[in-house]
Amino acid sequence: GCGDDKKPAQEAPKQEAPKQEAKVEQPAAKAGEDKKLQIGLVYISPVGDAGWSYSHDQGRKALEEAGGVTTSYVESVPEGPDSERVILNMARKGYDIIFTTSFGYMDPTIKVASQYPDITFLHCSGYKTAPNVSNYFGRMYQARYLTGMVAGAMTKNNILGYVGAFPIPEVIRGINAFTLGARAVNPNAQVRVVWTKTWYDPATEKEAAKSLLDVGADVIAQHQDSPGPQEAAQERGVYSVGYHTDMSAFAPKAHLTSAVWNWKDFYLDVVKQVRAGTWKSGSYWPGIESGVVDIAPYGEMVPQDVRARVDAAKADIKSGKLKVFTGPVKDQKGAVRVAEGAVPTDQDLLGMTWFVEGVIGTTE
Amino acid sequence: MLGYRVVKRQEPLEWGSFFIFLLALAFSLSVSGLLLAIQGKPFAEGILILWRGGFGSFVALEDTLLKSIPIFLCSLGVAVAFRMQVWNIGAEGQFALGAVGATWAVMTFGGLPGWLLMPVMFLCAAFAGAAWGLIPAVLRLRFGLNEIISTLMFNYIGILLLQYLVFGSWKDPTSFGFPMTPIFPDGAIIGRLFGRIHWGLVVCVGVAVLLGVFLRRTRLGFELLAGGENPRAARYARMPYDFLVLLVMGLCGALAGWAGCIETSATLNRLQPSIMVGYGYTAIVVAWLSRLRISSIAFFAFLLAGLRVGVENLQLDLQVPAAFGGIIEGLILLSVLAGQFFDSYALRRRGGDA
Amino acid sequence: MTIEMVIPVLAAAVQCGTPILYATLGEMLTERAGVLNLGVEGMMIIGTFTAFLALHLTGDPWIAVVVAALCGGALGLVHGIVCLVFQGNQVVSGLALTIFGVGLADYLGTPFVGTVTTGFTPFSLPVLGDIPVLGEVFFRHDALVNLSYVLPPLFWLFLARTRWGLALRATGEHPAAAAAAGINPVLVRWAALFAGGALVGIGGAYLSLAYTHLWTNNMTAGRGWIAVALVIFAFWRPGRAVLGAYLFGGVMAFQLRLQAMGASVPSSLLLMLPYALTIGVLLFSSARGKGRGAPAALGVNIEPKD
Amino acid sequence: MVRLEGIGKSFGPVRANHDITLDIVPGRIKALLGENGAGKSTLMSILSGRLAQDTGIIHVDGEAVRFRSPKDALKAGIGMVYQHFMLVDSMTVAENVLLGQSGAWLSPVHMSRVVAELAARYGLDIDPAARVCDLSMGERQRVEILKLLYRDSRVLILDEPTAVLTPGETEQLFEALHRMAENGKAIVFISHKMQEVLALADEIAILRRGEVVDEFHESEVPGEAELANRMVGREVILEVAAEPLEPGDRVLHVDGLAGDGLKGLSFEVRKGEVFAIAGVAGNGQRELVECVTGLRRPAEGEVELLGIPWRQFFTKAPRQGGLAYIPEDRQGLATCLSLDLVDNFLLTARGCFTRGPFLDRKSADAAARDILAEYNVQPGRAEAPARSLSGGNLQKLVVGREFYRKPSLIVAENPTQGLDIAATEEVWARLLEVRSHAGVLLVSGDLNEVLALADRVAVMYRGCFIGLLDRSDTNKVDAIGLMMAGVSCEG
Ligand SMILES: Nc1ncnc2c1ncn2[C@@H]1O[C@H](COP(=O)(O)OP(=O)(O)OP(=O)(O)O)[C@@H](O)[C@H]1O
Ligand SMILES: Nc1ncnc2c1ncn2[C@@H]1O[C@H](COP(=O)(O)OP(=O)(O)OP(=O)(O)O)[C@@H](O)[C@H]1O
Ligand SMILES: [Mg+2]
Ligand SMILES: [Mg+2]
Repeated sequence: GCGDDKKPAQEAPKQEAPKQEAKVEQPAAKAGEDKKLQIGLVYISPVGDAGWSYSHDQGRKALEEAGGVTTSYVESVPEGPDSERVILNMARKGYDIIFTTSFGYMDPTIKVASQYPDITFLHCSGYKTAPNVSNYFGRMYQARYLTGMVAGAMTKNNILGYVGAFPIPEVIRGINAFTLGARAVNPNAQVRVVWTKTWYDPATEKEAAKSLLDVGADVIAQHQDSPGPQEAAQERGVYSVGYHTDMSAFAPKAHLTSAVWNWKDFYLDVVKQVRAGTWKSGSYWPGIESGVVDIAPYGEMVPQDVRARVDAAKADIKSGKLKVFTGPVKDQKGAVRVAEGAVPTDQDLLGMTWFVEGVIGTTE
Repeated sequence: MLGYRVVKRQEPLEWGSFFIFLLALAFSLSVSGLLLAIQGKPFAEGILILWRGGFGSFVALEDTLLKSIPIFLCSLGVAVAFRMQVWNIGAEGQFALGAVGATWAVMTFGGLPGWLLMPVMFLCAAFAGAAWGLIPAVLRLRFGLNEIISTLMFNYIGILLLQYLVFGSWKDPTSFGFPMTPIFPDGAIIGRLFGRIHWGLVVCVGVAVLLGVFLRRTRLGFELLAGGENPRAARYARMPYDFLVLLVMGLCGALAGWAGCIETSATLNRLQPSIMVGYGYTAIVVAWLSRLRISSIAFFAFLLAGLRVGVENLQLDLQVPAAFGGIIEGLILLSVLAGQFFDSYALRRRGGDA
Repeated sequence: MTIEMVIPVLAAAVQCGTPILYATLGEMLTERAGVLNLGVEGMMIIGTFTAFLALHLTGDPWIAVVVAALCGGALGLVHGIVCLVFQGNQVVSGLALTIFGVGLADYLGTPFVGTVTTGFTPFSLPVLGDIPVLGEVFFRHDALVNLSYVLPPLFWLFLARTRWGLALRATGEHPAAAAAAGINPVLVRWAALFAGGALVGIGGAYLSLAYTHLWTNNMTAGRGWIAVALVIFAFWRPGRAVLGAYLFGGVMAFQLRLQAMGASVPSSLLLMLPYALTIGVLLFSSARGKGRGAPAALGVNIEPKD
Repeated sequence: MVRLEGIGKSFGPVRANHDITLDIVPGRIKALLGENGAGKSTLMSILSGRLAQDTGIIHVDGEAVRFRSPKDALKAGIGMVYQHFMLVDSMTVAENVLLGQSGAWLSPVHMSRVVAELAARYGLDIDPAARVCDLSMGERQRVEILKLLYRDSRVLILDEPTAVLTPGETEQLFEALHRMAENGKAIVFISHKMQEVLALADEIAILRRGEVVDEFHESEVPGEAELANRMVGREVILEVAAEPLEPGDRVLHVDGLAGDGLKGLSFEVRKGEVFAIAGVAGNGQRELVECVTGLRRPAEGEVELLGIPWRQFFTKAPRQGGLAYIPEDRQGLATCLSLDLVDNFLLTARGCFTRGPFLDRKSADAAARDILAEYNVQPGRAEAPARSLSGGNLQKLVVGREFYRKPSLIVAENPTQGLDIAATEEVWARLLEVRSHAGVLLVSGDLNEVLALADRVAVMYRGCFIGLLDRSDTNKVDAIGLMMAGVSCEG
């Protein structure tokens, strides 16, 4: 179920998504076309984290540049009551579109949205929707799969290191996709995982990468906001795969590619539709075909045949021919978790808490 | 100092000290305002936005009050410990353990009716928090371990323990793998009192009254007071000093634990790592600013809660980084601390009558 | 484990331990003069940020080190204003300084997140670097690590063999006696606060100049507090500080390697190791001698002269 | 060559020095004589740069100087040995002597040699490599003097140097002082012991209430009685009617107490008597008292209070009628300075006002006010913080509080130190009065006090009783003096 561009995802979790009519917003205030839309974003971490919030903030900046809107954000908002207050505060101040960008903001978003039916809410990485609440997320695992292919092709020791932040489904899904990608080109590849329990502690994350290098890894990938692991790879003269943004600047000699977020186009599109009154509530899971997720340009060390192979896979994913988690997928113990030929639902993907075969590490 | 000399006061200032506090507050706000100005943000408007966000409207006041509940509970305990000259900076970890204790109760006895479950939750939270306070206390008494360091390390360990449980065996199977426990049953959720204010407020008032009576009216309360003033005198007067240290650490842990319990139950309705937002550290600031007067603790808890809420407003309207709140908090504490100098010293003109 | 697996851990221990070592020595210097400064974490992160900023602006890592030292020292002087001039409680002032410093660094640093610089890079010291095992562990690091090797002996020489060291120790033990001997103990404390703060600042700078080459929030991640604990563990002596810092560096490096080797211990529990070790280490040192080596006037303010 | 002119200094409401003019001449020993609190230490602290005067000028060699710190004074050749030694305990003798001196690098060998040479030159026997904390009081004093000699001080000020010395050490000190005076140093010697002053001084100045009331030169010095008169401002004959009472039950029994520097102490105290322990401070009195009052666990031997063994006595909650302790350190140990007087009263008397878990503050308040009135504590405001009371008044509060509990055993440690004569008389009278229902263990360095109050006297020296004397002993005055110096006399 990949690659549905901006149409309410049919496979979206059913239990919550009521079939709502597309709601066309036409508040009186917006009658004048030149009225600037006020857009607010709520971030879980400081935008300075160089990662998740940062990538969303890049999207926000693109909105500013495009003009016609005023944007604002609140960073470091803990999930729970604080986020509810912040969202409520934005709503009260008359914001037109509110993006909430962490899983834990889901319930507060739904709650506030029910009090402010005229405001458009978008919640990232959750599954609930409401007449004026959409959820959205990118199929980052597709990009992960491709980077895994690159890594799997480039490794000599067949050991890939993966520095993970927290063992939550989003990260686990990425690791799994990466592993599947790597093993697609190199069946002997194994992925070793180290958890740092940090999102942005460059020192610890670099050290974690080094620890992987010490056990023989020769490509370092990361689900981590700091480029610490990239540096470690470059210092040891091995390869690395970045995340969030093109991390080549941090390790030009090591950087093979990055799995990148690019919220710009999506956000611009949302704003355009809202302004035009055509925005519909639903679940948006754009994939690589939309550009929301992508891989960064290859480093020059990536040989042509690898590039060709990965590009081909990318095209297949785009066209929907290749689906990352198509069965059979076995877990670490060898048990089949996705049957031959089956494709897990988005809900399964959302709740992925097990490692596929080839990953060495725990999910705790 | 430039024609003035410093003279020790015999009697403490009464109203003067409030005046000095206001000066210190003004000073720290001015410096923070200057920092705003450095980044090209309007100075006065910034302060105004801060005020409006924290105290400027009914909803703001409600938010601030909600937020001051856990801060208040934590700082009550910290203040008592400080008064005993026990430098407990472990309220953060004790808060975490309280949340863990309460959640354990819910996960274990979830089927009990609310009127029974609630007391069990509070009991477990108090026990867990108190245990987290008592271990450093025992280490200090038995091995002379510096409690500043040990309580701080216990903060880190406590938070990791919470994470361990929530990422591990307590994770809600239906949470799509996100680190959070299942939603508590209705019986385990502290209800609303009025508006968005929950019954935690009543707990605060009750605890404050009891603690006030305890400190002012009981023999043990008196011993706490005297023991903190002069530990040597406490031993001379044959007060059970070791017991008092254990008592304050246990008390502080239990109160912080209750704060954790109330936060989990009333505002999150489940346990998740994002419950740790540094109330325990703010409590230290509040405790020192208020010097154990319970009414002052209430005041300062409200003030700093308002600051935290107000800074969000500042972020929203002026795009000031969230760290700004820490700057103001630190500056207020530093300048009030410096201002307290004038509580015990006065400046006199040199060569005057003296 | 084979020697090939141990050497990287030891080398990592040295590197992870170096920022802590600087910070520990800085705090030790301050405490030997009788001032308890719990603001290490705050001063350290200010060092991290200002070093990064200076490097970003000038491109010269040594200038960045100096800037970080000056800024760390300046924050030490803030502690001085509160405690030496205004007689504030040293414990609380230090805590406030940490809150303030962390906030300030985050606040000023926000626009610079994601910027990369160069800074120090590892190189092999001539001759020394070629020694088997030892060379790999100790002599193939960056310039700041090499600098940190000469610091503890210098520190010791200063305290034990110079008149200023004597004055500093006397101030920490008995300020009135120092004053009676013609020393200005308040001045000594100012100097110690500045110098100690400078060392702590360099410790912070290490994180953004050598350890990694970038800046984000909260980069010190509790290292400052570990330094405070290590001063106690070290009985206020520089030699043991080295031991303690490397021990911590080793544990930090080791717990990550344990994961990398595939040990199936929950990572939360492994991450507790450094903190549990802090307590263990302090327990160990208190068993060896209660409060041994603590300057007698530590934490006690010098009252203003009438 | 050094002249103090019109020196004045106040501490808050207390006028410690007022318009004092004084000359200090090389080669002469000048004694400053005065009661406790007369302002002697204050005056000399001003001269040595530790305190700043409010008014007046100091002239050195005819030039007006202003000392901002001890450093300036030391530069001008003026050095002081303080009443409470200013030595760094954890450092060696040599380090202490060379503290604050020039020369960047200090090698221990070199330092030791320099100090050893200096010590030999002035006949002050000391090991330069020893740590100060291991030294006796007499040795520490030598270190202090060496510090000044090393700095070539021309004016040496000694603040009550004999208070902590044995008679033998005192004699050694006096010899050294004479030698220094002969070498052309000016010496200022502070004391309130008449005999010493008469034995040593070339000139005497008498301070009373912060003013110089008399100055005498060698030739014109009057007798001891006259000096005392001038010092106090009225006739002083401390006479207390200490009629012996019939000794009653045994309230304290110490048997073979040892460890912590104590060597096999055995004695008992009965109701109705004052048992005094005399001796120079630092001979184990502190340890003994701490053992008896439960602040320290006896290492060896047995202590029995009111017929109950030590361990049992101190694990039970303190009761009325038990043990009362009047410590020497009334500000640091016996009171909480920032609490008010009622709270300070409650500190040890709280047991009398406990009702269940609660404290009956109302009656405590009334009782405290009664005590303030009865003992004439000034100012008598119960709400005032203890720090606003003078030492004497604080002591009266402590005494009143301890007696309020009607104890059966009272341990009093230098109870009249720092008290004026009226207060002293009052405390003495109370101690004698309380004998009717209690036994008193009096620890005192003040011979007068011991003679006036004690029924039996033990003299302590280096941790053991060197002699026991009875009230009836006729030549006890001389005997005690000798024994305090460690000379054991059979008899
Ligand atoms: N630092 C101070 N603060 C306030 N009052 C002080 C201080 N130092 C001394 N005083 C007061 O000044 C007066 C003179 O004290 P000083 O120490 O000079 O007396 P003294 O003659 O040396 O007495 P003693 O024989 O007991 O040593 C006393 O009333 C004393 O309490
Ligand atoms: N070290 C000190 N610091 C502050 N205040 C002091 C100090 N010493 C004495 N004082 C104050 O100086 C005043 C006089 O104290 P002091 O004990 O010298 O009185 P005194 O004249 O000896 O009285 P008494 O005859 O009752 O002993 C008191 O108000 C006391 O609080
Ligand atoms: Mg004196
Ligand atoms: Mg007096």
